[in-house]
Order: sequence, then structure tokens, then C-alpha cells
Amino acid sequence: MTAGRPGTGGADAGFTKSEMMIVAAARELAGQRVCFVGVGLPNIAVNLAKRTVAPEMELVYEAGVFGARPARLPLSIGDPTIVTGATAVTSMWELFAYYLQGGLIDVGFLGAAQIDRFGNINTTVIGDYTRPKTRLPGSGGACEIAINARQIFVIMRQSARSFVDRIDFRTSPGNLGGAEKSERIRREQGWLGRGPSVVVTDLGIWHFDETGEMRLDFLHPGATLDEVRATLGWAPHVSASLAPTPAPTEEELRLIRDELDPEGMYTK
Amino acid sequence: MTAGRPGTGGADAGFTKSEMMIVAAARELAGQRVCFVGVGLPNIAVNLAKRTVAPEMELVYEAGVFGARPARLPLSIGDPTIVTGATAVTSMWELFAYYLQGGLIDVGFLGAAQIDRFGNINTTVIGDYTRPKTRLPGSGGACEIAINARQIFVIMRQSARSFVDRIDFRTSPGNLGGAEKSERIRREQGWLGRGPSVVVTDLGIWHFDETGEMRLDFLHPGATLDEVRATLGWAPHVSASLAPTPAPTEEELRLIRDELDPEGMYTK
Amino acid sequence: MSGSKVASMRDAIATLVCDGDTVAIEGFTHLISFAAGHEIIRQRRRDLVLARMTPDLIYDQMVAAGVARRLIFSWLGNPGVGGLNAIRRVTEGADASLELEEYSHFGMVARYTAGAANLPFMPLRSYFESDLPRVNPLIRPIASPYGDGTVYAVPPLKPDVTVIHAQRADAAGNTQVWGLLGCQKEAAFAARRVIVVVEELVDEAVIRADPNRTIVPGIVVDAVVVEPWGAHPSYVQGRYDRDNRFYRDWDPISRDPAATDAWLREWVYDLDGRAAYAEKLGQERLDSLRPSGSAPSGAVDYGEYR
Amino acid sequence: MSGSKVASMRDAIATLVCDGDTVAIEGFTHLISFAAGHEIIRQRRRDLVLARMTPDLIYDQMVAAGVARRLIFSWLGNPGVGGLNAIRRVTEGADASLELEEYSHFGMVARYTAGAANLPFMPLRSYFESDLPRVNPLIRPIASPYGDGTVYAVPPLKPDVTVIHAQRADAAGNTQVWGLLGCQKEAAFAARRVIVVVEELVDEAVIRADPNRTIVPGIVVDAVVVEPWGAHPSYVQGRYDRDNRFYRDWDPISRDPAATDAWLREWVYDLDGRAAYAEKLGQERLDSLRPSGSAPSGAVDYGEYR
Repeated sequence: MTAGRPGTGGADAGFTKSEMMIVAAARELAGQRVCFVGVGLPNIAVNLAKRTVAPEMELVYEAGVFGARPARLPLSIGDPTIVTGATAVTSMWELFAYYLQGGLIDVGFLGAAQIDRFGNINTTVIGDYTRPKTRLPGSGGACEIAINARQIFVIMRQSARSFVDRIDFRTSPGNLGGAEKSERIRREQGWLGRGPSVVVTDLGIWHFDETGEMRLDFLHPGATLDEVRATLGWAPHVSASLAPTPAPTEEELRLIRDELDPEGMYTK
Repeated sequence: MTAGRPGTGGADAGFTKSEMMIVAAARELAGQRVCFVGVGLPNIAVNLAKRTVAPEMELVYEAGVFGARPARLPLSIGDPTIVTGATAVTSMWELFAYYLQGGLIDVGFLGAAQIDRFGNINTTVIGDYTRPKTRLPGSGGACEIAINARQIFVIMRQSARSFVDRIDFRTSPGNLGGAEKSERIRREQGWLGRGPSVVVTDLGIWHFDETGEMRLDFLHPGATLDEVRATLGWAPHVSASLAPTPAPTEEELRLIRDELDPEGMYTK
Repeated sequence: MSGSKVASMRDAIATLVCDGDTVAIEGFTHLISFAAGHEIIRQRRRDLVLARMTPDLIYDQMVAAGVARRLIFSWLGNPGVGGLNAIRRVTEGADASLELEEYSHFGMVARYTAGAANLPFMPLRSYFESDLPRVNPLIRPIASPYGDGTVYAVPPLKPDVTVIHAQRADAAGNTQVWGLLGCQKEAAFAARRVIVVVEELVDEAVIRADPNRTIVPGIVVDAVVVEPWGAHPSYVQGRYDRDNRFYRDWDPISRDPAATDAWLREWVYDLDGRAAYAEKLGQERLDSLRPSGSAPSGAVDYGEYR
Repeated sequence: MSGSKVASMRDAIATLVCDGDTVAIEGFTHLISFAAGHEIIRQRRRDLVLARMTPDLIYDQMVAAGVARRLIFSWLGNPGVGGLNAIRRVTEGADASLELEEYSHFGMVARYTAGAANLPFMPLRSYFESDLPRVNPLIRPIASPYGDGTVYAVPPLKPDVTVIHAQRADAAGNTQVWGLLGCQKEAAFAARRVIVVVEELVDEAVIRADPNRTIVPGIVVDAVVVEPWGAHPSYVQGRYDRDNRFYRDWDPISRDPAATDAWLREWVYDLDGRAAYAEKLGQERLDSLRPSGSAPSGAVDYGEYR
């Protein structure tokens, strides 16, 4: 069944690193009530969670949908399948103003091109803003999601180019220069969001410690600490109780492979 | 047919002063495209115009209706008959923000409790604001209509208590202290509205002259200049070419009596 | 999805409306929850701050019953009939005892919108050269950061409780309305607690068949009260007409304090809820308020996408 | 009511879109008027300022065809596939020739809303501690007049022309949409001129049967263009699906300037309009995009009130 899928999670793991990442991200959503779904990997992770650990979770799409029940996994986050059978469709003004800025979103689930140890995110440019080496998509809704969603989850593949000591552009604020500064500024400026709480990668699961820095709490099956360090622009905090991420279950893999991503768009 | 209707326009006029007022107000709407309908007398005048001189005119109700086609005259300006068969129903936010403040309203049609020679309007209190002799309804939408509708029509009965030298409270601005000041302030502050252009009363029709003051241009059948002066708190400008208002036609009276106001709520 | 929020009006008001609360029963002429207002009177709440664009008869009755200490509003009248006489009695002359906080319609709408959007203020082009900012210091000028002049701002209004009436909702509180929408969506999103009163409780599938019709999602709703005729003498598009006779009849009643008290006794205190009220109105009166015919919207197709 | 505004796409673009105009073809993933974009390319407009939250493939094609001098946007990608390669070519490295003016989604929505509402600015809670205000001086801090802190403001966006696609409109331009609404209402009200492109022209009575479904009134519309399949490869709720294959296929085409030019020649310049485009796509492709079934909204009753 997994024959030909590259980047397996281990010699005979029977699943790919991307599948492990998506499964791990989905599980983090257990118990969450309202999730704002970002484009790309968040989209498949959230849809997997809805089918497994968080069936009651309300899916909010920035396109203006609350309570979506997509019958298939949309390629884009705007798609007719997120509308049919949804609870409510609103203008984007109302979605951003009343739902997001109004404080109804528990988790904003984002992807990123670059992230630093404090969870600050760049999705704008690599290189100088005016003469960029790579022009990335930009904020979309990420900047206001990072500020107004009660907490932020991030899903992205780890690499030395993406997990960097200094991001080239701060599109969406995370824990700024550390927990203390972040908490002070958020309080003073009245942000609703507490900031990033989880970063799930293809190698492990990071939460944020009391200094506001990422801390590696789980290592995916087949991944090593050396691999983690080689794909990181800083010396990582590693939990004293670092644990292995439980491997994907048969059912999780079936949902990804048969229902959500039969063409392997996300899991290649 | 008119037996028992008080306040007739003349000995044998066959119509009341209120009917003349409503008919005269309706006729002023000829050629207007989009009219914002106020509560009370404006409501019947605009609905008469829609059935006579301005069949193409779009009726906007602040309750959130564009292109209303009321099958009957509503008592309130919010009524199910203004919705059924309308072109569009919007939230009041959108009605006030996009339609009115956005500049789509040609005529705002208001009533008033007090008005001064410059068309400034009071619908808030008689007497002192904090200890009023009479507490009136207040602005409703009138203040923003006066500022944002391209021009303002007013309909109200004349009396020494209502047409006053100094209004007790300026709810909705007219020509302020005169045309010059009004034009300067409107330009500087970017108002879309040019201000009041017509005041129709039970005695005549007033337009505004180059000084920004009301000028009596038409005198209704049966009304006299003495009567006008006796119901006015200032010495009026009277047009050199003052003309009699043409009496209501049979059809206008039929529409008012049989269709719009069979119970005589507005025309008593 | 979520558990049922269906409650009796008695329980909803008992649980969600406290003495001293800021309460907004919204609905612009359409869908005014008289049922909730009467239950608040019946439960003898006190010191409420009552917010409503148009206080209408329901707040006239509530003020007459002594529940309110302050009114936040933009138009204080009985449309097409006259004044609100109970409110006038406590706002005119030397005995004025009800506090008034006054805006224009757009100002009130903008306040709810700022509340719903969690903004510290909302700018609007009103109040220029009006006396309203002079008597209400919460209406304040604000300069554009683009150097192109000054407009006015109003602060957010965040009621402790907003009550809205609707044609239908499901048990989770997902609510659909057609006809006049007023400022109910904004007032509901702005509120800490929301009570939705409906003519009809429907299955979730009815809501999900037409998601563009939903004005308030269940996530902001605390209680769903099923109360047919709950808006009378206001109206429900497609269900019953505005009872203009009642609006006219209220004028002489409300001019007389004793008659007002007697009315409250007969139609509020002595009844245990809206079903009794509708029964007391009588079938003939109710039937006279039915629409003269039907005017179906037609259906649209959202399409199935698997 | 008003006279018919029905026009051909060719005439609508020829009359209403001028060189140098700020043009917004709006529609968030849903209802993107590729037909209008292609006609603008075909008529070789130049120096346009193109505004769109998500430039998407249509602006990638228009930029490749040389119509644009500046882009106002908030998310620049091919969703789920990758980048917009033609735009990247003129925005990366030392040769960057396309001017960029960049916001977040909410910033763009707020700009259109301020434009529609004729406000000098719209406040929002975004951009705190982001680098975006540093690179876009039009995003400015503004203090609350109530002394409770500072938020950011964006200026109004008032396009010379807004183009929206819809399921249906009448000849006067009264337009109804279901499914995702994006920011089309705001973008249309904000614009000086509006072109509505529809799948179906309907009688005024269809619109008036369900007034709550109307998103744009004819009074702001200058031309109604009837253009079935006019949104392909975007989609129309209930009519046809998003053509994800097209979105994927565009990636390799757009990476190669020669292939991009060849595509524009074959699918835009050499065709005289959308009917020819749909015919060239072929019946099989079109049929594959039909919904897998129907999902009717159900009807509601507005009631007749005489």
C-alpha cells in the first residue's frame, strides 16, 4: 500500500514523514472547539482531526464559512464542497471582523515558509523585501489570525532554510523576542491571542516553554535528534521527557490515503 | 367623499390642507432616482410620488430595504409589505454605510418638529436637553441623512411653535447659519449632501435662495400670506413670482383616500 | 453538533439576565421579542440598562414596569402614532429619572458593529454640526491618519445580553432570518450572552441546506426559546403581520399610568407566558394577522460536491 | 425598473475599462471572472493597477500579458499548488518591474469596506509587531479616541472598475449570489464603475421573490454581461466545480515564458470570447465539472401583505 511513497518514516514504518506530520498535527486538535483553517498542510490536518479526534470541532474557512463539512478535501481553501452543508456562509468582512477579531476562534492553524525559535512567521519574502530572492505568497489572513485567534498551531516541514535564527520578514507575530516581551505587548495592545502553542514538523512536535521558545517534546518514529539539529538554525530546547510520537494508526492512514488525499498532493 | 374631513384647503376646495401638502411634496419628487423615506408624512408623500410623478424612483427604507414596492402604505417605516417584492434587503449597517454614506441617495425625505429659516432641524427636545418640556423621538437616521443624502426634502405642518427663529436643539444640520458657511463647512468636511432644497408645508412650498434661507415659492389654494406669516417665527423671504400651488387632481386624491390612507391617519 | 440549547423563556431569562445588566432586545420594527421583554418584567429585574435603536412599545412597557435605570437609543417613538408615553413621563420636566444615552440610528448600528468586531471605536460620517456630540460626550471627533479630515467615532456597545427573535433556529442556536435584518447580527456577536427566540425549531439539516441564510451561528448563542407569536405586536415576515391596532391602542393606555399598570397586570403579570398571551389574544385576532397570501422565495441549488 | 444594462463582454470592457485604471476583479476562489480578465488582455489595456485579495491565475495571466503596472493584494499564490510564476518573474531579483502594494486579507477587505462606506480609513486589529506596516506606509497606527490604546488603519480602496461574476442578475443589474460571498459586495459599492458577469440573466421577478439574496443592487451596476462558464477555471456554486486540473496544469506552463505566451495566444488572443473558450475546452471537460448532485436550499415564504 505504501510502495513507492518516498520519505518513509522509518525503514519499515509503513508511512511517510508527511503522513506522520499530518497525523501528529491532527491529534493536537483534540478538544478544540473552533479552528480557523489555513491553506495547504493545515487544511488536511484539520480535516483529518475532524474525522478522528475532534468530530465536534467547527471548521472556519477565511473564505467565509463557519461549520464546514467538506465531503472531500479541497485543494484550495475556497471550494464549493466547504459551502454545501455548512452551518453559515458570511461575507469576508463579517468573517474577519465578527468571527476572528470578535474572538470566536480557538485555534488558528497556519503554515509558514520561515519560522524562528519564538514562533514568529515569515510567509512574505526570502531575502530583501524590495529585491527579494524569492517572493512568497504574503500574509493572506495569517497576520490577523496570529493576533486574534486564541492560540496558534503551525505545521511545516523542518529544514535549515525554514527553521532559522532570524526570519527575513516578520509577516505574523509569534512570541516576538520571548515570552516576557510577548506577554507584555499582547496585554498592553489588547490582543486576544496568546500566541503560538504547537509547531508540528516532519520530525517531531514542538510546544513552547516558559521562555517563549520552542521545545521539542516528541520525536517522530524514525527521526533522530541529529536530524532535528541539522534542520534547525539554532540550538534547540529539548524536553527532558522527550517521547516518541505514537505512529499513525491504520485508520488514520486509511483516511489520509483513501479519503483525504488519494492523489498524494499533501503526502508526497 | 370629503364630508367630515376637517381643515379643508378652501371653502369648497374638496381637499384638506394635509392632502394638499402631501400632493405638493409628492410632485417635488418628479425626476428623482433614489429616495430615502423617513417615518410619518414623508412615507405617504413618497409612496404617492411612486404612484404618480416618479414611478421609476427607487424607495430606500432605513430598515434595510432598497427598491421597495409596498402594496399598501405601512404605518411604520418597517413593515412586511416593504420587504415582499423588494429588490434588496440588507443589514442596517450596510444600508447606512454603503447606500447612504456611500452616496447613493439622491433625496433624503424628512419630517421635523422644529425648523429654522436655514432648514436646520430639531427632532430631539422642546426646551432644555436635560430637563425638556417635551421629549421628542430624537434623530433616528435623520442626522446622517441630512449629512449624506445629496439633498434634503422636508415635509411638516407650519405653526409658530414649529417654524421658529431658534430651534431648541440642532438634531440634523441644514444650511447652518446661511449658505456661505454651510457650503464652506460641507466642502471642508467632505459632506456628500448639499443640504435642504425643499420644505413643503400645509400652506405652501419653500425652496432655498442663494443666502441659504427658505423662500416661499408657492402658496397652496386657500392659504394666505398672512396665515404664512402668523405661523412663522421670522419675517419670510417670499418669491417675487409667488404662484399658487396647483390643486390636487382627482387621481391624486383617489390614491390618497382609497389606496394609501383609507383610514385618514395622515390626512386628518 | 453541540448539545441542545433549547430552554423555556422562564429559565432563559432567569439564568441569563441579571439585575443591572445591559440588555439589548433588538429587531428594527421586525422580530421584536415582546415575549422576552414581558418575561423580564414578570421576573421583576431591576436597574437594567436597556439598549435598542427604537425602544418601541416593549421598552415603554418595561420602563413602565420599573425594570430600567438607563436607556441607550436612537429613536424614541411609536412609529406613525406618536410618542412613548411611559418613557416620556420619566424623561420630561424636573422629575426626569430615567438616564438617557442618545445616538442616531447609524451611531447605534456602528456601536454594535464595533462591539461585534471588538474594535475600540467605529468611525462614521455623521454628527457634523449637530448638537448630539455636545450632549453625548461619547460621540467624539477623530482625525483621519491620512490627513484628509476629521470624522466622528462612537464606542463599541457590548451588551451583557442580546435577545433576538427569528423565524427559525436549530437546537444548537444556528439561526436564520429573512425580511428585515436590522442590527441583530451585530448585536448578537457583540453580546456576552445571547438568547434566540424562534417561531419554529428546525432540524440542523434545514439550516445546512441554505447556509447563506444563517445570520447568527450557534456558537454565540446561549439559549434557544421556542415561542410562537413571541414577537406580537411586532411581526414575523411570512408568518404574521404587524398588529398596527395594538400600536394605536397603546397610545391612550400608556398616557394613563393607572391604565398602563392595569394593562401590565392583565397581559403580563397575570399570565404565565406567551402561550397564555396568544390564547388571550384569541384566535380571531391571531388569524387577522396572517399574511393575505404566500410569496415563496424560490429555491437555489448549492450543488453536491464529492 | 431602469433600462437594460445587458452588454457584450467586448463592449463592456471597451466602454468601461481604460488604460491606467485601477481594476478589481474580485471573487475569493469562487466566481472569479476569468472571462473579463481575458477580454482585458485581448483589448490590450495597459498600465492597469490590478487590485485583488488573491491575484490567482487570472492576474498571473494578465501580468504575463503586460496589462499591469501595479498590484494591490494580500495573498499571491496558486492555492495548494505553488507560486504565481509570471508574477514572480517580475517581482523577484534585480529586475523586479511590477509595483507591489501589499496588505493582509483583512486589510484588503477593510480597504474595500472603507471604500464602499466612503470612510477615510477603517480601523482593524492586525499588523501589530508585523513588518507589513514598515514596508507599506499606507498601513498606519491610529489611537482610539477613548484612550484605550492604538490599532491600525487602512485607507479606502475605490477601484475605477470592479468586475464580479454571479449566478444571476436581472437586466438592471440586480445581482444575487449564493455560496462564498468574498468581498464582492464591498468591492462593487466601492467602485466608480461596476461590471457584473452572470451565468444566467433572469427576470426581475426572480430577484424580487428573494430580496435577502441580493448582494448588489442595479443602481451601482453599469453593465450586465451574460457569460456562461465565464468563471472557469474558478467555479460557480451549484453550477460547476473548480477545475483543479487547470490550476495544476498552469504551474508548468507559467514557469516557462514561451509556454505562457503560447497559452495566451491559443486560449485568449486567438479566441473571440468566452463561448469559443468553452467550446474549445470541450463538452467532456465541461461535463466533468458539473456537481455530482443537487443540493437544493429549500424555499422560504415572505408572505403577501396587502
